Amino acid sequence: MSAYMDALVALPVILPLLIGALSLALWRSHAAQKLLGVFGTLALLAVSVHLLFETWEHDHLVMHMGSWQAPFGIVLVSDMLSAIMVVLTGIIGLATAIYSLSDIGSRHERFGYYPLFHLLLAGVNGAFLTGDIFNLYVWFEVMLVASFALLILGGERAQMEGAIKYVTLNLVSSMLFLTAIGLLYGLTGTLNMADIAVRLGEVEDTGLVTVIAMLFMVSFGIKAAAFPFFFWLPASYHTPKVAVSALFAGMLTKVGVYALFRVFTLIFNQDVDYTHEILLWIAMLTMLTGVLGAAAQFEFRRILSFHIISQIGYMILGLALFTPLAIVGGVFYIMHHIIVKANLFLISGLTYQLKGSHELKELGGLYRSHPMLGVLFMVPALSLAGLPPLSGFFAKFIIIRAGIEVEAWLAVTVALVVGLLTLYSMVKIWNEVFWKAQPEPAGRAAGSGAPAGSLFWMWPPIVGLALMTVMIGLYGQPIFEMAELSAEQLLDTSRYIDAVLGADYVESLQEMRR
Amino acid sequence: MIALIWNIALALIWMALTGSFTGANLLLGFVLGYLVLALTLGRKPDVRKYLLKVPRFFGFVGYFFWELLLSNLRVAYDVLTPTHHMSPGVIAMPLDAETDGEITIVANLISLTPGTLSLDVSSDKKVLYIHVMYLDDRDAVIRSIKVLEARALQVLR
Amino acid sequence: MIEFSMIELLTAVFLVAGAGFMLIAAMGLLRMPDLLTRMHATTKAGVLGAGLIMVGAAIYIGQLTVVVKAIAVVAFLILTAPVAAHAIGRAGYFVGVPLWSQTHTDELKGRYDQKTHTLASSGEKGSAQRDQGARGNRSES
Amino acid sequence: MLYAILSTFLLAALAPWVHRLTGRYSGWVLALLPASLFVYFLSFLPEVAAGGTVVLGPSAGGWAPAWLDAALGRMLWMPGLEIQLSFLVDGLSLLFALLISGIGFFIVSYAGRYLEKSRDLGRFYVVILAFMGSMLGLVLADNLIAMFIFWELTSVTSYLLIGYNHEDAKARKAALQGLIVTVAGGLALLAGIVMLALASGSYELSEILNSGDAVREHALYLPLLLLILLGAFTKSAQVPFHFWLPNAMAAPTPVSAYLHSATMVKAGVYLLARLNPSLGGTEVWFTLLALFGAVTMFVGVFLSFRSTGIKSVLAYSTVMALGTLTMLIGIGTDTALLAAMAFLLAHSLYKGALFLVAGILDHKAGAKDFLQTGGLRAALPVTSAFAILAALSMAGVLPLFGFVAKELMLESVLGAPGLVPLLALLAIASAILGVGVAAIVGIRPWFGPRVETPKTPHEAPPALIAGPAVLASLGLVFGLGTGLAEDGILAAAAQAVNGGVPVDAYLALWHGLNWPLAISVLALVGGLFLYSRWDRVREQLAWVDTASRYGPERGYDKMMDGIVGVSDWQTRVLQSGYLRFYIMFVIVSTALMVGVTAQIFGVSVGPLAIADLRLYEMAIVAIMALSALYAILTRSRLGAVAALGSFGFTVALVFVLFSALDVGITQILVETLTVILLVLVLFRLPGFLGLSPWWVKLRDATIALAAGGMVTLLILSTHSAREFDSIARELIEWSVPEGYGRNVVNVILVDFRTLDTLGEIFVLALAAVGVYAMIRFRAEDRR
Amino acid sequence: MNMYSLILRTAGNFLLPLLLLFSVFLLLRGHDEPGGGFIAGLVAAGAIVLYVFSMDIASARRLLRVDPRDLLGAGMVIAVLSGAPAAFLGQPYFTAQWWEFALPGGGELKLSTVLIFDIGVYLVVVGAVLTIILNLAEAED
Amino acid sequence: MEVVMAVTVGFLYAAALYMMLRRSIVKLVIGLVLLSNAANLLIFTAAGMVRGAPPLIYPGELLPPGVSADPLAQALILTAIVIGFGVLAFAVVLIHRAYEVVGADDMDQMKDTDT
Amino acid sequence: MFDYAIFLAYALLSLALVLSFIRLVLGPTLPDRVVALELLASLTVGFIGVAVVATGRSAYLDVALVLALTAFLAAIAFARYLEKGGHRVDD
Ligand code: NA
Ligand code: NA
Repeated sequence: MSAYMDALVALPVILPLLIGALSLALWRSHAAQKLLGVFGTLALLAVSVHLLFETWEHDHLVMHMGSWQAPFGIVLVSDMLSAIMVVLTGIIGLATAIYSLSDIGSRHERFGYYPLFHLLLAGVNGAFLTGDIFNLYVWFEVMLVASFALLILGGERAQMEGAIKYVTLNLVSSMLFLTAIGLLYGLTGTLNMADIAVRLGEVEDTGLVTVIAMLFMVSFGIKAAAFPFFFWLPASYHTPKVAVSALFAGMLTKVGVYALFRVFTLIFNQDVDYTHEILLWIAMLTMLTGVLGAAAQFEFRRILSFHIISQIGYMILGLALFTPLAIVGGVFYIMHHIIVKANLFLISGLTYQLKGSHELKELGGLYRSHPMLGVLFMVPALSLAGLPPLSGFFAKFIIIRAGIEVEAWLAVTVALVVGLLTLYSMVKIWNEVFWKAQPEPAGRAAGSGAPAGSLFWMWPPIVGLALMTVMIGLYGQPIFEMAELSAEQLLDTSRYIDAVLGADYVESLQEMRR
Repeated sequence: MIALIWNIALALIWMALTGSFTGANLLLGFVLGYLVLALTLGRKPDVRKYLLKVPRFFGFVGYFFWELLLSNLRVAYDVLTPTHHMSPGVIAMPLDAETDGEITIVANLISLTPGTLSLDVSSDKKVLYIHVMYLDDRDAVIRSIKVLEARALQVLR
Repeated sequence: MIEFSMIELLTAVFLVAGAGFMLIAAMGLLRMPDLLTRMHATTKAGVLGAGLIMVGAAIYIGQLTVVVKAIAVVAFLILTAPVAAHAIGRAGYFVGVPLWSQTHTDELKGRYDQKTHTLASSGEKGSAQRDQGARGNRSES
Repeated sequence: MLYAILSTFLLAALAPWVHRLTGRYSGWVLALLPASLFVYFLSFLPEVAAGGTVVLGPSAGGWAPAWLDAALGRMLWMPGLEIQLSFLVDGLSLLFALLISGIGFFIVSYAGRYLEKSRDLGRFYVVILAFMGSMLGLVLADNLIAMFIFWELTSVTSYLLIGYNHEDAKARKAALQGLIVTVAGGLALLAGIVMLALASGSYELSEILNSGDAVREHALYLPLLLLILLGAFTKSAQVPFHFWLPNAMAAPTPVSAYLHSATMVKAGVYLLARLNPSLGGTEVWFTLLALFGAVTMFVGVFLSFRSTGIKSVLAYSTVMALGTLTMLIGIGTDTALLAAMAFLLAHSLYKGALFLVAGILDHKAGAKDFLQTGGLRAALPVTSAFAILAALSMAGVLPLFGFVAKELMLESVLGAPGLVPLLALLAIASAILGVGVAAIVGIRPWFGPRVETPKTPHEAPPALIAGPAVLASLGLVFGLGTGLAEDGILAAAAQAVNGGVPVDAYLALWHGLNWPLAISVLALVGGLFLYSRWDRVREQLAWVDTASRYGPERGYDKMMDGIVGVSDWQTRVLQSGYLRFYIMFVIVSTALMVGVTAQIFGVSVGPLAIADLRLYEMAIVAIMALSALYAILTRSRLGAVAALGSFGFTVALVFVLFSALDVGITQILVETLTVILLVLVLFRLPGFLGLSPWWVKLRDATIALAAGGMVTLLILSTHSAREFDSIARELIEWSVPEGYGRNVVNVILVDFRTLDTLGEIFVLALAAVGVYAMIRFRAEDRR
Repeated sequence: MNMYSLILRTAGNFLLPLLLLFSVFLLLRGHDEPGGGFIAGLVAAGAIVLYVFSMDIASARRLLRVDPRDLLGAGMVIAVLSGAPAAFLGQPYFTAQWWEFALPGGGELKLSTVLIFDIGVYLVVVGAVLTIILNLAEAED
Repeated sequence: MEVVMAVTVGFLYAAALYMMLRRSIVKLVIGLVLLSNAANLLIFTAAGMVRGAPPLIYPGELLPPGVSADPLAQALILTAIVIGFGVLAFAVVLIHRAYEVVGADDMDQMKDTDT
Repeated sequence: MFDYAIFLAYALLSLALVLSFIRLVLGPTLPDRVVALELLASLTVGFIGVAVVATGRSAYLDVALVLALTAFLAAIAFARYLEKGGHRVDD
């Protein structure tokens, strides 16, 4: 691979790391941090998009960090799924960076908002790109600790309470992950995921492998906020700054989903009937408990938070059904959901700034006063509910179609019912926040005290993300093709393995057996 | 102090001259440097003081470890026998040491030697409070501690 | 017995002696009646024991770098152990850890002022009684 | 065709600006689009009337530049999923398209006047035009998924229309109800059509309609049929899903007129008719459609007759019409299909007219209830004339088109392939009540003693009257010239419903003296009789109110409450707020998943090597474990910290004794720092509390030990199952020659696996920033 | 805020340079013997922590001259950039670059991006631990 | 040795998890410390334990003498220890702050945020 | 035979370890526990010294070096805690 390609694969990780480091080094200058925030994420997006196109063209791009041949060093691997995820990070990163210009006050800036922000992106991208299981753990931790810190910026009681649960449960997840890595390393003597896949392919007694797979499932299930491990999410996601919520809602749980997709296609494909049946149940229960959790909520961001969970269920369902089309659906769903959910959170922040509350009871009258915002809300809200012709419909449609094709009736039923209940929640928000007249007395009289002009930078990201949602709805074919190629790559693991290890190594591995 | 630096410099020069940068060679260089200093500048008062200090230092180290051993044997006896023979107490000992460094070193040495443990120094740096395990004869104890202090100060001053 | 070389014999003596002193330190720690007497045991025997073992190691390996390292370990222990002992002993004394009932002299008693953190050099100046200060601390919880 | 559909959406997007530019004429200006679309659709008429079918691919534009056609064809929508914008123009779709655009013209122009003073008019145009586009897309689409997309779009746009008066809680509730019911059905429909595509092998209607036999014989036929019917029945308000429709009267009148005459609610009927060639002709199809249709017909007209609200009466009579249509399609004979098409047309015309009249009554007289009206003929001469004309058609009075349709309907019922007595009974009863309802509409407001209306009545302006006038008149025109409608479109439509085979039936004003005519006469007499005792009948039917409290609407409400209730309960149970329950959930789930899997796959531990045990190591390990034990058992906080210190030293010792020097050093340093940290923090933290009773502790200990045992099992079985050399071998070999370092661990950290180390220092840095922020925020808040 | 102990203060002043020197020693030889950026950084941080305990926080901050957060930022930037030379030479990121300089007297000095990276690690560890401990200690007062 | 360690590590997991199931936040912290150590020891054990053979190469040599312990596992553990420390530092301060804000060492008083 | 000496040293140290731990558990006061912890650190140094002899590898001394120089920090921290008034009955 050319040096240029090498750099391209590494940049989505290195760039935010460097910008984060610089932001910290320049912590006295808020202006510099803001500039770095916007232009850094812009550059990140540009690099990511470029990487996506190159990956599209070349199938797999592998970068051997430090020039150490795989599996001995750490590799970064860009396949379609990784590249897609990285681009999404860029999109959400840029959107929230711009949004932050209006949302994040100087207090947060002083206490490290921007460094944390960039390093979170770096962690997320590192997790997406790494081809090494332990390195994945490291990026998970980078991402998590960054999110811990972002979560408590503000120091309010709710934040502290939420953060304790978030931190503790995520640490449990990390420890499970570490445990699983330790066992896997003990079993295979390697850390490179492709190498692990090859070696596990040689193992005759797959039972132990499947048991270890359970640990991964739980660990990533916690990160992904799947049933019955999602508790940390509703406990915390409604507490930080909205820009932070949006970033979390968009990217964080998706890293868990990504990891599930990665290991349960590449590594743990020994007893698919068993593992993916469990995933299927997890998916269904996740969808149901998430959506039901939302039904009783009357706080904007809490509703959205519970819906993250139910939507995660759809993505896992795509993986669990394990047909090419289902995986396409899962990947499509991820793409759609990240954009939509982040946007909904951004909108909740804007309504908060306008009306000074997140409580549906205290909100109202926005359709009268800000009809444009109404339209902007409708797009992601209906998309989330899966109504055509928005992105969510196609995502749901693919999964449902895949489910029907394999006659997974129960799963299809759940998917459909959950779609309806999602609509119910979204319409509830619409009814209360937009249609209902502003109740008396108004929330906190005139917003949160921010002058109206300062809200300017909140609009472009919301508009941009809404346009993307519509665009995917109207012109989803490229997205579909990307998802299709990812599914192809995920299911044909030999492509990944050969790209990372080279065919020679795979053959020579026979000699390494004890 | 200048003399010590000179000695070290001489050791380093020795290493450079011989071209061998090992610990052993450094030690050799130091010993040779000491001898050279003794032969050449031995009559200058500050150098002389330094030259005297080195053997005193090693003498003190020997004395100190001997005391350490003794103190341990006594404690061991007390520990290993079923009954306690101690008669502990806290005493205030007037200090001859003056600077912070001297006081600290003396106090720490006292802690490491027979049956005594420095607790604290008075704020005016005049008195050291010591916990003594075998305080049968306060004056005898203080006298023996004073010996230690004096030997230490000899090396230090 | 015969296969003992001189080096090995010396090493063995130092190791066993060192370990023995450390055991004595531990026994002292367990058996001595109060904090300060326990500290007598650990501070001295601990340093001596570890020191002897280091000497044994230095003799056994016999290289200069190892000797230097072993000396450094002992030196570091000698530097740090009494400081730690002082800090703990002083703190323990001032917060009112009880002394052994047979402690017959206490010339420090009553000379520490909890408020100004000054320690008098003679008996007249101390304002707060040690026991009062201790009780003041305890009553916080 | 593509551009025709797109143009409505485009205009919808531009409508607020057009409205602002054209002011009070905006209705007329915007109505030009439906008018031109109507004309455009008419251009298909010759070919379609001749029995032709036009299928247009996604890129078949015509007048636009080819690149635009191609681009739009690619974009809309997703060839990879066989979703595309292809269109099917035949009698059925064209009939609907003409009705939608034709009535749409009147609705838009009417609304421009009717809502003149509303400041939301601009937004209203947006939605109504988008709705029109969706309806057109729905009836014209050839691609199933495209059709579904438009189907759902009508649900959403109608939601916005119903909730037009959104500050009124009732309107919001009705809108939500309509949306939930129709979308619920829509989701069933989605599953149904995917299965249909699976059964037929295609997503294109033009192909599916030709593979009816394959579908009917497919194993999935029954489930897919039920799902599709669920979609159609909810949309077309069949019993028991009829309740949402009258509530939807919360919408402004032009919306009601549009939704109930030709569009929204008829979408279900369209779907049934559309799929008849593919799904129809089976026993179950007939039974379900005929039964549900007939019952709906009767329930609708019954409820209509006992209502007094103007729009309510009309709405329930719409339910009747929808039932009738469903029943006819279910009967499926040639006559029935033709009857269905004729009735569809007739109903659209008179119902559109009547709703618009209702709007005039509201707008010009302030009347919302028939009881508020009476003797208005003089005040509203023109309106009343056309209202009466439309009511006559509704009653099925000669020579109006309603009569033609009703005759054919009755004939179909009598010729049904089964259930004739039941269907006939319901049909006759409905016919009688139907006349009664028509009488309420056609007589009550206009004749009799003058009743004071809330507002002084005024005759309506042309913009409001044009619609009723044209629509009601067309009822007369088509009645007199049945051939006009039949040859023009109805025969072609029926043929399309019949799977492309021309129907063996015809329309006529006069079929001779036969049973249907007799029934019609009976109905007229009976209906007028009932009307004459309307008030008393209503009184006697008061029990219906009580009964309907236990009807399907209550079911809907209960279900929604139930969902919220379950949600509440679930949140209390799962998301309880107790962190330790969360942790317990995770531990127990993990232990179960691991344990059960290990059991199923028979994971076992190989031979254990216990020969190399050494006493001092045992002692160290024992102290390690005991330190941990003491840390958890002690009531002393700092005792626990000290125990952690001793734990840390013994762990370090294990590392060192087993050759991990760097790790040992790091462990010692980190342990020391951890102790320092804890000591610093514990300064302000409270003591341990004995908060749990013994049985909780026992339970937790059991769980913890089970999980720990699982870990032990895993380590042991992994240890005995190891089959490969570690890649560490190469790392050691390369350390000096390639990595220029003799401490292999360090070479790994800073060279082989730099990225790990990089991430790790960033973790440390992030933690530091986080701690800094937490403490500083606190410090600032205190100030 | 110190412990008002002369002994501890004096010992702390003496041990500080010793610990710092030791940490540099651990850093520089870490590639060949136990040590390296982390361990060295932790020892250096320990040195400052000792200084905090024996003197006070303000003195520790004065001693540091820079805010620990600057160390953090600088260390991160150095660590990330240490991989950059490789990228400019057309090699994958973090490919180690070694430069050897002959020293007068036959010795040679090995400089490398690996060492630079380790220095970055060192700075980050020092900066992070100190940021945490100093702020926590300040908050406690 | 691995057998003994396996049992011990299992016990440590149990101890850690037991602590994390308590109501006291201070105990939660202790549980976290134990858990992170237990996971490190698990890696150490799973990778295989070798006495007296540190992966250090004598000057002038190319390989360590004889069979050496697994340096990779050690590097992983080292990384995990440092990460664990960072995370723990954060968690400890978080709990400290939460205690200040909530005013009780009882996790049961921190449940209002969820619903 | 030499091995027995090493074994004996290990055994004595192990016993010392156990005894120190008992004091750590018994307390009764925090300073008592801290003193026990200090001795544990010294014992660790002793173990390492014996390990140097047992394995013949001097690199172990590096661990002892670090330990000797830094382990006392914990004791200082405890002492500071006590002096600053954090001490309570339940310590
Ligand atoms: Na999320
Ligand atoms: Na590392």
